Amino acid sequence: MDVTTLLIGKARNVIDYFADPVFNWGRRNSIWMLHLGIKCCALEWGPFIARFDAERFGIGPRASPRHCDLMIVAGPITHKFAPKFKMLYEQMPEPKWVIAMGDCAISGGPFFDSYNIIRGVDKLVPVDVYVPGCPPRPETMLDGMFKLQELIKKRKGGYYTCGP
Amino acid sequence: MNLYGVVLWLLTAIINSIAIPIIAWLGNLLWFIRPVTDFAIALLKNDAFLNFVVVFAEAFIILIYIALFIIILLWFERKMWGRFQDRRGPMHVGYAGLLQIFADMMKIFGKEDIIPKKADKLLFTLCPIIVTATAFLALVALPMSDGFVIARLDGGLLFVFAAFSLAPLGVFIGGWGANNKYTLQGALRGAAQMISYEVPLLFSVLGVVMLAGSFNIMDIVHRQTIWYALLQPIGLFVFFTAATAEIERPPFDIPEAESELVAGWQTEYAGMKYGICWVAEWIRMYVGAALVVLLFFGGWNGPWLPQEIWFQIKLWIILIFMIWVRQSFPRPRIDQLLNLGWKRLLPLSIVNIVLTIGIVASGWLG
Amino acid sequence: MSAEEVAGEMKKKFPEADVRIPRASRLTASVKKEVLLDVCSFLKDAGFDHLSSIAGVDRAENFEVAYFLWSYEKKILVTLKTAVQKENPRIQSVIKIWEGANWHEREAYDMFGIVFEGHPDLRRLLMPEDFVGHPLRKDFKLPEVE
Amino acid sequence: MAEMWINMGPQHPATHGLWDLRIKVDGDMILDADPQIGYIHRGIEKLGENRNYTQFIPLADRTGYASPMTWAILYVLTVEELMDIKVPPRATYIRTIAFELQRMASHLLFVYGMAENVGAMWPPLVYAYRERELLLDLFQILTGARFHFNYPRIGGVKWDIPQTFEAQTKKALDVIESKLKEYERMFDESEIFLMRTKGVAVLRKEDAIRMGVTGPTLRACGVKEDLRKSEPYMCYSDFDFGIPTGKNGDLYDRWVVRIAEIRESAKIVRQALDRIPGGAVATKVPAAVVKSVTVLDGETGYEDLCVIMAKVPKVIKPPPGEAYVRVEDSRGESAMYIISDGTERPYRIKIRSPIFCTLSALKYMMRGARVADVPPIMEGIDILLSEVDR
Repeated sequence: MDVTTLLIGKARNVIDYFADPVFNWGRRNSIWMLHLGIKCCALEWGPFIARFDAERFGIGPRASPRHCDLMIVAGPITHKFAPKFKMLYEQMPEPKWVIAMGDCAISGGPFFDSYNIIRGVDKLVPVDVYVPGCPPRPETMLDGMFKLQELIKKRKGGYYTCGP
Repeated sequence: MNLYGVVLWLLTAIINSIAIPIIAWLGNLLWFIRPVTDFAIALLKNDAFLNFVVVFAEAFIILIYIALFIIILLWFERKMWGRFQDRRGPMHVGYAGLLQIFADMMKIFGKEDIIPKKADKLLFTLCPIIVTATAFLALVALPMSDGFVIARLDGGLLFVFAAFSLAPLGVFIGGWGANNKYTLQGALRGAAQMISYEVPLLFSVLGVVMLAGSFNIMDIVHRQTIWYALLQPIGLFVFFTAATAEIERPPFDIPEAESELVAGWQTEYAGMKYGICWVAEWIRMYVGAALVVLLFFGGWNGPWLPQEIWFQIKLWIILIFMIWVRQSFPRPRIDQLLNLGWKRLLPLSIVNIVLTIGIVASGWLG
Repeated sequence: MSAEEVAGEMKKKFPEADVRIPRASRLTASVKKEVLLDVCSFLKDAGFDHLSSIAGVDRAENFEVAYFLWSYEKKILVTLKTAVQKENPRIQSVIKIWEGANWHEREAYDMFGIVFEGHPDLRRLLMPEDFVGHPLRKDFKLPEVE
Repeated sequence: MAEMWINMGPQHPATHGLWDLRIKVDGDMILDADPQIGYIHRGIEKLGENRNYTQFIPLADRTGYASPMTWAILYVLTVEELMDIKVPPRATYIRTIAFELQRMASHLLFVYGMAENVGAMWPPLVYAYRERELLLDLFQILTGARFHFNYPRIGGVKWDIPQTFEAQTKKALDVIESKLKEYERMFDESEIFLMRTKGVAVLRKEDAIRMGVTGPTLRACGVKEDLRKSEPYMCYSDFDFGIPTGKNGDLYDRWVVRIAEIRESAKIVRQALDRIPGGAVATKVPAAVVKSVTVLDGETGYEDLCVIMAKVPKVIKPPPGEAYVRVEDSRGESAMYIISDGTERPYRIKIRSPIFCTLSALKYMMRGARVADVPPIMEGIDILLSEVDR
């Protein structure tokens, strides 16, 4: 390893040391989720936003995948939807997270042996938090969000992964 | 009485009693920089240069003020939305969610900046710049008090409108450049909306201009012994409606209508570009609300309190009203919106002009 | 007009049809697929405006297509059944009689591979275009789950 | 501007569930619409053939997620007709109450969707959810779940209504009825809402009947047709309630009809609560073969469990035959067609979804509409893709 790369690496470490807490604080307190209502679980977003007021924690829905940080997969992914689902995931800018909400997204749930269901969304995109339930109650969903916040808090060197 | 005097006094005090002695002391200490310090002291005692410093300081203060204003406005608007919707709004980031907007900002700073492969890169990048720059440009001629104005233009009102109405151009090229059907639809709607609401917007102001006899915003404010809102109720209504449409705020946010066009012309913007567009919307909201206050509600005129405080009080009342309107109405369709613009607001503003001509010509107002 | 009267008229007009009344205001009829369109237009003229549903069934020896018809005036539900052979299943489309049959027939085509002749737009409805097989046939087995 | 196709979906803020509405537009005018469905096709009908009769109840819940109770009740009604089971009157009443509460919850969801899709009317959107929560709380008392209740059983219901249920229901109904007035003030007095809905997406009576449109959408066209009246199932013939109809068949009429239906449902629930008879909530399912019930020796409480969990044996084998049962769902006529071959699994389950048929009538509603009208039109028929795709 030559000296320049070593120095750059060191400099990055130093910057990360100071930048990480700031950026991660911002990221975990401002989670915008993609408005992708697949099935039943999407109906629990309403109480999640209205009654349990997710905006208290800076969580809110956005329509365009380009504006979002979080994709909540609220239902089973079918073979017909899978390519478009992947495209949606790719359209989201880094850093991005995925929550598999409900049994259908985690493993196929009650439709596990169907001919048209992909058993588990983690076969298509990387999943950060699994929120079980059929459907999960909004409280469970909030808990899942807190788990995600903890995950973001531990994120290292996040500043460089998002650059061009 | 205004805070501008205080600021000016502070500035002169800093220059005269801190900056000049320090520079002189430095010159005494280090003989070899003596020519430079002499020149600096001469500059600081020169009125023309001092004027430049003052304008620069003013611009800087207004920039800081606008940044703070947007942060507080965003927080306030979110809190108000929460209250309207029977919930609480941001709560847990900072005290009562005050730091929520900082969190959003930090997140957006750190986001990946995506430019779609088939987009026109130049136009795509130009759009947020134009939208934001024109919004800032309008601030140049927008006074806050007798003193706090960067440029005292005779045609200040026209300048503000000119800057104000450039933004849809940015929207249009951005929407076209993103190479997406939703953005294109949004951009076309934006263009249509701009063309049809520019006219009533300017016409509704003509009544005010005639009453005041000037295009200079300072003069208009000074001549408002009675609020023009009382003399020009039609003008106020038309202006408020058209301004809401111009700044693309709900219920007239048709170019970015969320439920039908995803996010309209902003659909493809990610990261900082989206953040800039977002900020521009709120600056434009400030400009719109400030114009309403300046033209119709006597600007900073008011007893006892400093001018800037009066201006802020009136401004926030207008802003609260705008937020209220946003929460109360559904979104009209584009054709209905254009109909409203051409067939209702334009005739109304013309009627307003005719009435005002009558009033002015009859000399009732002296 | 009660279910019995409709049954009587059907019997008169289509002697080959097997018409039964399992319970009040229900009528079940099995017809040959050649006369299906005639029976359908007869029923439509008799006031059966509402095509509730079209169901394909994979019987052991042949496919069965069941039409459920409801009359708003008479309050009678008619189940009209017709058999289609398994090899190259083809049947006349009823879309000219009840336009609402459009998607039902597309679904039956998708799920059973029954071709409806005269359907203007017979594409797969629910499954992706490149899907092989017809899921609701009995010989289509569900994937093995590990 | 040249004509172009726009894909509204599969991910689009205006869709409930996933689908792809391809519209051909000329500027802002819609020339043609081509809905693509099947993005959440789970193959429930095929899965039903691989489950036994009791196991299908949860799947029936998941057929239409905005009104799971009605689907589950529809399923057990069909199996009961197949097996010719008489359900105790108390169970029927409980089912009716649950059915109507479900209709109210579903229509409140419609209010939410209307507010969202007519254009970002956030407060009513959140209010509708707030009121829906009252009903979900009731369901929670009744069944233990917010939705996907798994509550009806073949031959009855899972358990009796709890003691506090009646008082709480009446309280909730009072609140909802008072809030309905608020909605009417918020929507019907809003000039822009009237502009957006009156005369939009007009569906003529003949077109509606020809395309098999049912439910509130049909009633908004002026057809006084409701299965609860014209072919009373459960115990609807005992109650006094009206069928609200519209005149023009436009979006506004659909809105009015649905709001009126919430009131009628409340009326039915009140009557049912007042008249509910005593007795058992589940009957013994006859002629069933209990094949393999695992009873652990000495396990206490099993008997109690058997009493609580309605007296349904683990395996049910209806006699060979078929049944086609229709109910008036909150979206229209939903029906199930079950063929039994005498084994423990259904031979074929066909689900008739009301929205499936209403959706195919879309091209008549889209005629002459604009792009901005698409979300309200979608919401006007109270679209639910989970039901359509099954």
